Amino acid sequence: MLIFERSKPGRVNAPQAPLTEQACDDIPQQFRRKQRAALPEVSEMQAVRHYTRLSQQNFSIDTHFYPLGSCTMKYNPRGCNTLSMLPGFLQRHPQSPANLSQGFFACMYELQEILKEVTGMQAVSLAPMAGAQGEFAGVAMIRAYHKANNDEGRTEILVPDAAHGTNPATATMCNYKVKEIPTNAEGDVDLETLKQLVGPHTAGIMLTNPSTLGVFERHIQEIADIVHQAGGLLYYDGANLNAILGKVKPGDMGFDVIHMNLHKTFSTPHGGGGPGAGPVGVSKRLEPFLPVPLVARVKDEYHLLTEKDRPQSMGQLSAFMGNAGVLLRAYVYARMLGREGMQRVAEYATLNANYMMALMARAGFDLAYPGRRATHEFIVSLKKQARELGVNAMDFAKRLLDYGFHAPTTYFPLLVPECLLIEPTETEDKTVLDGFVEVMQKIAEEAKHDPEKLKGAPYTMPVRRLDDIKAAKELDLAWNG
Amino acid sequence: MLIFERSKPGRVNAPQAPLTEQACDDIPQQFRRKQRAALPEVSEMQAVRHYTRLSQQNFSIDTHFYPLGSCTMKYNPRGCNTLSMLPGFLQRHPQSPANLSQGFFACMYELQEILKEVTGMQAVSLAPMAGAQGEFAGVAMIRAYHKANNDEGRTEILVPDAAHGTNPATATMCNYKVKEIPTNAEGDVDLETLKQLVGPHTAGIMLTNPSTLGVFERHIQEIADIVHQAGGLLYYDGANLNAILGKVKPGDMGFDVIHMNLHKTFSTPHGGGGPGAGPVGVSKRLEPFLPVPLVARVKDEYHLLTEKDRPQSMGQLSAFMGNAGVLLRAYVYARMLGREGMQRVAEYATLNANYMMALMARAGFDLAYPGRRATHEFIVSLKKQARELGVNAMDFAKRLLDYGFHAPTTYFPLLVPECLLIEPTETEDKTVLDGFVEVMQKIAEEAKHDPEKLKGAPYTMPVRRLDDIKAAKELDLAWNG
Amino acid sequence: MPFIPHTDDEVREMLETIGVDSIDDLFDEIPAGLTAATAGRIPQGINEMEISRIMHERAGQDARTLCFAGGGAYEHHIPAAVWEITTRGEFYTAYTPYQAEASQGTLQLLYEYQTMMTRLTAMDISNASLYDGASALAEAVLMAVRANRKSKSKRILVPRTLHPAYRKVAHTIVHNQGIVLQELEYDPQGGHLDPACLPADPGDVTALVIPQPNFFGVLEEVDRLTDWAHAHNILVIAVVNPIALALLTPPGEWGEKGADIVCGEGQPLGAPLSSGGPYFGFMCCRKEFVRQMPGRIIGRTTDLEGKPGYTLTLQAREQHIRRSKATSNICTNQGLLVTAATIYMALLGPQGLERVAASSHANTRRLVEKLGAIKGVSKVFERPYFHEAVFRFDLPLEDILRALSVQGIVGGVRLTEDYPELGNCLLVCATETKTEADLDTLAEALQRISLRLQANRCPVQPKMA
Amino acid sequence: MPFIPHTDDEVREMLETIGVDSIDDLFDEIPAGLTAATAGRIPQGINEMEISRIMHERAGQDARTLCFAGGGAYEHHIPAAVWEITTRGEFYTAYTPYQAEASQGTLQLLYEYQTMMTRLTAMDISNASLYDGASALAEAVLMAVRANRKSKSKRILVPRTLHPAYRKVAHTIVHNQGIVLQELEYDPQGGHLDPACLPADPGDVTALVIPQPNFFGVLEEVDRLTDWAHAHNILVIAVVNPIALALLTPPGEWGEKGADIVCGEGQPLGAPLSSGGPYFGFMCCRKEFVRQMPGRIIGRTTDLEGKPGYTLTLQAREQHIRRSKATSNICTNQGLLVTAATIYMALLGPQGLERVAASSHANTRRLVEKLGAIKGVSKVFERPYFHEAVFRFDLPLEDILRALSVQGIVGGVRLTEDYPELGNCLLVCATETKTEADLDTLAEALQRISLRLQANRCPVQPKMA
Ligand SMILES: Cc1ncc(COP(=O)(O)O)c(C=O)c1O
Ligand SMILES: Cc1ncc(COP(=O)(O)O)c(C=O)c1O
Repeated sequence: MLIFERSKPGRVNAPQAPLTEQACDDIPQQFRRKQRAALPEVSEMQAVRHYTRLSQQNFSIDTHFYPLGSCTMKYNPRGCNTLSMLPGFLQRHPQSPANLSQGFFACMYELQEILKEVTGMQAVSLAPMAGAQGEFAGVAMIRAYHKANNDEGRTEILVPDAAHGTNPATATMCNYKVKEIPTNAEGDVDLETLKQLVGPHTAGIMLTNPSTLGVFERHIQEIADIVHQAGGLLYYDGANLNAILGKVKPGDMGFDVIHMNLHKTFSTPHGGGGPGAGPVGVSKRLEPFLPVPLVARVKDEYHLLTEKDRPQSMGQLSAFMGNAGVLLRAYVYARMLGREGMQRVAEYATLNANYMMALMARAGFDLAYPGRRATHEFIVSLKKQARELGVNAMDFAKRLLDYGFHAPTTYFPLLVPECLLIEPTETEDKTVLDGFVEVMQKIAEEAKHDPEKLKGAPYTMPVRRLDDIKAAKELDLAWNG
Repeated sequence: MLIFERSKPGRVNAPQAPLTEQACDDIPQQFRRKQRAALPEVSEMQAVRHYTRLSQQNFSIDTHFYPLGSCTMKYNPRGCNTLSMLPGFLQRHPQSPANLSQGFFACMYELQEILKEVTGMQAVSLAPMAGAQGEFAGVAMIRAYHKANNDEGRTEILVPDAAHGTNPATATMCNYKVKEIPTNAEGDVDLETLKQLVGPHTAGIMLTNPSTLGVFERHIQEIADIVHQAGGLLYYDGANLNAILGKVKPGDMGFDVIHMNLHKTFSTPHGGGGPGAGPVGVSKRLEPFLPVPLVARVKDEYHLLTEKDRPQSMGQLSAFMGNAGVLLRAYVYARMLGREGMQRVAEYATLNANYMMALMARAGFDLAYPGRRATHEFIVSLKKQARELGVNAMDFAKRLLDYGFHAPTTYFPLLVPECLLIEPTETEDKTVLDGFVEVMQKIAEEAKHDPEKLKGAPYTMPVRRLDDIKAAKELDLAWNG
Repeated sequence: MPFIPHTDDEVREMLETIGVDSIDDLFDEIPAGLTAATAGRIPQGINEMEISRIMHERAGQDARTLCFAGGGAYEHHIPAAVWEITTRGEFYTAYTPYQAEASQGTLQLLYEYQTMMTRLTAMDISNASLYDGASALAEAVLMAVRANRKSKSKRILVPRTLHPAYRKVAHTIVHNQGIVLQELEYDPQGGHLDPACLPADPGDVTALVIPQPNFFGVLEEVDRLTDWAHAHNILVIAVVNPIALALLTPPGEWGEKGADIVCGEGQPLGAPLSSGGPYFGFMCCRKEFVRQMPGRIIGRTTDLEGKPGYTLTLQAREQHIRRSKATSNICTNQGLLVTAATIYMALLGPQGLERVAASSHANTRRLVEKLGAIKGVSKVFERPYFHEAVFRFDLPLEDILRALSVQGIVGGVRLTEDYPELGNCLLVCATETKTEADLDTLAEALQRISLRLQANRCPVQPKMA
Repeated sequence: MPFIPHTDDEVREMLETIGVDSIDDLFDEIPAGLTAATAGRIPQGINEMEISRIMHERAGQDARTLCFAGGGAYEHHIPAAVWEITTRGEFYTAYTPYQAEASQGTLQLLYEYQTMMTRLTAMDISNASLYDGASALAEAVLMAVRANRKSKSKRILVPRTLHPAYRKVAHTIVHNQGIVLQELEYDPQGGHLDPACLPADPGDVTALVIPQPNFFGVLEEVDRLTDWAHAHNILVIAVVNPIALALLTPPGEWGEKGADIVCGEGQPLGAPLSSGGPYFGFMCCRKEFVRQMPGRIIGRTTDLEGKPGYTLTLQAREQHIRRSKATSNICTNQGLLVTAATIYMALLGPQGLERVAASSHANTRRLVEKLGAIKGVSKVFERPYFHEAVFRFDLPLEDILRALSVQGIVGGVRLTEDYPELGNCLLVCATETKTEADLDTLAEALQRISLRLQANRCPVQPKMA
């Protein structure tokens, strides 16, 4: 039932409305709304009950194992939420003067420093509001750099075919042409093709390392050399930073610019879609182009650097300073981990993934890259099952829900047919991983004996399998009841 | 699965433990624990996930209609929680000096004043921690009063047979003998018997008005006269205050002492069993006996009155000053309602109950007191269904759960066979009440055609019907896995 | 209308269905003289925004103190997860789990709580909470009177080292039934109940109350006291701090046979100081006394299909069934606090709890050293203690505490009223929440204040000679 | 180990299963030179208690200000229920609802949100959020370029009355694609874009951006501007404040045909000020442009049994399907803020929202009167406005703001940098959260400060004659 179906005309939730009506007769009639917007008219309890019950229809980290590859669904410490929601932080206006902002600025400054250190970059801006915006900032900086060097013939960005969709989409937004680089059978970038594609048109390359295939790009240093020698820059998509946090620094690999998804590696919550934060880090030569604002410290006082201080900045990305509340959460998390804790993140995320990969292989599932180590995630292909039994990755995914596990990422990356990209994260314990593999085995059995069972799944969710095609064909995007 | 079953030896939730181990070698070995207590060893996420999922197995006001008679399950405004949990309130030590307590004391003082005014009593103490403790305080004050008057031959307390179990139990705790007074066919106290029972042994009478039968005691003034003339005092069980809040004052009815269940009428949450708060109000003559502490105001400063200031006090009921956090919630609620709002509580609670009663009668259910107005609750008897169809009140109750409604109170009061005591409260809207009656009708149909269906209910809860007899016979009160 | 969802149309329809003209008609059975109530002195209703402002201001008034008071209420770090989960609507707004099938969340949690408490105390049985530590002791006394069939005296021995408020509350609640709490003096050096001073033949005594640690923070000779009591058919009621139990011998292992009834204040397990409540009282006992236990108890059983589930059990002890013969009048308890405590214990685990206890104790030890170095301040008792200690001040305590409070410091709990014989004494506690800097803040403030008071007290007097 | 549940035994078993000796072996494919990273400058880990202390202190440093700044971020009362529900684990820790059947909570809520936004704006379609108001405008510009098939110019008219940061952000994001934002001057008396000044023949223009109210709080002639644009095949992008829409004509009803694309900052709907984020950008459009819409969209559909349900739809617009040809690169959006906004709107309802708007405006009007009475302070623009107004100060604004801040008052948003031609100007806003006393506090503080500055400025000069 929709909230609108609970609405009754004339109902007012009095405790939430200012008590007196105000005439506003100074606003001429021509500017005034003729009719009230048909928002729901419900009591406070109706709203609370409605949304509390809706919430219960979700899977989430706080209720389920959620091994969604590339998404790093790890535990979001409750302390990060509570401490970022302290009244002093919530009430601060973005334009508050610096003398009323030192507490907040201190957190932001220290977060910049932590991110610099753990990534091995020269400078960090916290401005981007998600990974994709970080990518935008990064590629726009590459563009600004070439422009500043009067090197504007560089019109292409190289992107491996395994890359996340935001990479090519971002390149386009920055007006670059996208050149795809194929992946070889072992999951590494095809170096020969790379060498052919690279050249004076190359503005840069966008790489995810470990890649979205769940393997570490072994020739990263060679790639860096090839691209750099051609005059291009290297962009690091930090979505998979969890795999190497505190162990390997993108700066050491030769990257010029990186973004980090704090809502992955730094455990800020995904919130059913967002918000996130996508800080960018850069090497020395890109520093002048960083997005503003930045937090600077002079003696023991903090202040913001804006366009005025940073004339070459690629610009401002939000009305104020990005997703501050998310940054606070990441700061709290980073301080709780500390330097040793970060390294452990990478280690145990990797341990969990390799352990699950070993179990899955034993259970008879085909690995996409059986000869390789898993990083923090790995890929299983259900091509065989699809061919032999007529059940596909989606059927497995839906059936998993019935067993109380969120499905892994399906059909991404596109390279591997019928793939499941599985990322357990470091915060899950062995029992859960064992349980998941057992259930996968059970489903594989079901697929053999009763494939229709899988096709009809899920059975225990609030709805049965939804008709996506109808949704796109008979568009119903707003209630008109 | 129990939290203990998720435990693994050696697991530590590091962010919640002080970082360093301390030797404490000054505490001699003879006093020391030999072995750690076998508490669960789980990660923070395991605990969060476990208890989040457990919570989802509950019905609650925030998720379900909960028409539990005598319990006043109304909406618990979220603002009351948020505002009572502000750091300044949570951090205050109960022994903080008065100059660091003025904010908190102000709330308590004003709450005392509000409760005095809305009940028409002379003075109020916030000390009791629940209704039953309020009852204890009240009856102990009656005892102290008679003692102060050297009138110690009064050894009996009169209690109507419809009374809540806490009434006779309380009388016993105060060393009184309990005399039961029968209820007449119309739900009023049997005046003739009362007159016979009352006498020089009578210390007082405990009355609930409206009574637990869902009717207002019409002869209350006569009862008051009878008891007072015999030298007894009148105790008002305020569990049903919601029915008359702001409309009728117990003080005006002639009561000498009352308790209020703030967790009912003042909408503090029930918390799955508590905490509550049971402030007591008294007439002039009982004022010296009030439990301590009390909050007093001198000029614009607040301070606590203790036994020293109140030598005749019946005493102290808790180590400090009762359920302060609950009192804060009630204060916030009372301020939001204001005087008009309180009256409306009684009016709409009564409207809802009478409306449901009318619907239930139309739907063919037998009312316990068909000739009477409902107060804020009313009783349906399923005696007929039990006799004719072999399904009882418990079967109806369990089946209701399957339809998404919490059951009304069953088998209380004990007077009415196969009873359902239904209290909708003022915060539910008509659609919900209509829905409930419809479902009751549906169940009545099921009872006719498929009584086994009811006997087997519920079907959709986390467990099927539980074996209470086994629970009591084969006691398993702690996990020994 | 605040929290009332009715529209005018609905009210009209509902009145029609009932068959009356107005809501007021529904009150027509109430004698006319009674319904004319007004409540003019109650302020008009305000909205959430306005009350928010008031509450923020008032909370702000009392906030940000540095607190060294304990005395039965202790400031421990509470993991954020505890109250974020505890206040979820499903826990926060549920009733007592009378419909077990629709309350498995609360019921299973309570069963887990009972298990944790039995393990912490090394007892067989735990109930699902009482109001607070003090009233729990009162219930324990009543229970002992029921349980000790060999004793007819209703005489309970209570050492003066027990929390004074506990003694008062117990008296308030039990004295009407002719139960006598007989106080036992403490050893002035040790600050404990000296077992050597116990009578060889105590006569008919129902129970002995043993606090551990006692109100002064001092550790009692629990083994010897327990054995002495049992030797004389006296039941032992232990009053313990649950955090301390992470380090100290659990009452179930005191002496030869262990304590019979255990109770205490649950606050240290996840409840904020919150001006003294809501907290919760816990109570555990030996198996043979389970039917004398007051309060709710949850049992594990099975459903129609044999699946395990949880339900209220042994309700025949309770007021709603047994009425005037119930073990107690308690009905509403402190369920939500138990929810917090259960989550707290799960989050801390055995090792975490032990570290909290040890770290609190270590901080207090450091504080003892620092304060001991101040002139005019001396530690009073010499026996082993846990995380709390008594100091005597040469200067007037009231002035010192007032001066501290002006700096936002709550210096401790004053003992003068309840223990006049001790003189100017203060009970001081530093839990794991205190840093070295905090300890120094208190020590330095005391030093400064002492010097100032000293100076004021003996104004430089013109030398006569 | 913080947030890592592994016991030593488990690690051993797992390594055995994998067939390696140590965790380090799992990193053996990484070139050796790379794995030697250290991060020595990152502080050691601390526990929740310790970071709590730090955060409480820092939050305390910036707390308890009285804020009259608006300028795109407004302090409204947020019902307690909003964030208590929004931060429930099931909303807070869920991912983007890719598995629709396991995400009906989020999906239905988003569908309700979309419905609310279409009703508030009187548009056909809403997406499920963008990052913030400024970046939403950038996306709207890109969308207009895609949608306006009749225009080839990529020329967008942007009045200078639009929020300066929005102009900057839009430029940052769109300029690489050769899109030009051409600024239009405002009327210096009215503080608005005067429709009379628009060219009769603007040439090939892709879109006109119309803010309502504009950055100065002034109301634009939205009907005439919209009709002018449409007459020249120019798409209209409305930038609106959602709270203002409770009072003002919704963009879907501007002029003859209504705006084409609507976007804005969602913060006023339930998001705390929170230093500028996370907020959310909303975007609505006419039905015919739905396939040009960036960001996620939720559709209602049915399941295998015909029961209604909700799912992500039109994903072919998005980067994960369309890659380099997507309508935008956006992936993660601001879902949790939309959750809060949806609950906020449900709790307020149409009448509540109207009262918030009206009461904010009434407060600002009162403030305008009070400030207008101060010497050296004058209101700058004369046209109708909504809940925000520009004041010019005779004295140096910087000094005034500094003096206010020392008293914990955030006086407003300085316009000097972005509008140097206006001189010493401040944008001031008083929402419904301000009491009469608050308004007086500001007015009196300004009065006092002015007098003092005045005095300092003209030190009593010794009269020469
Ligand atoms: C590999 C990769 N790159 C980029 C992104 C985009 O990040 P965001 O969703 O924060 O915009 C993601 C996240 O989904 C990702 O997995
Ligand atoms: C009529 C009546 N009296 C007394 C009580 C006891 O109140 P409490 O549960 O707060 O102790 C109740 C509550 O259950 C009740 O309904």
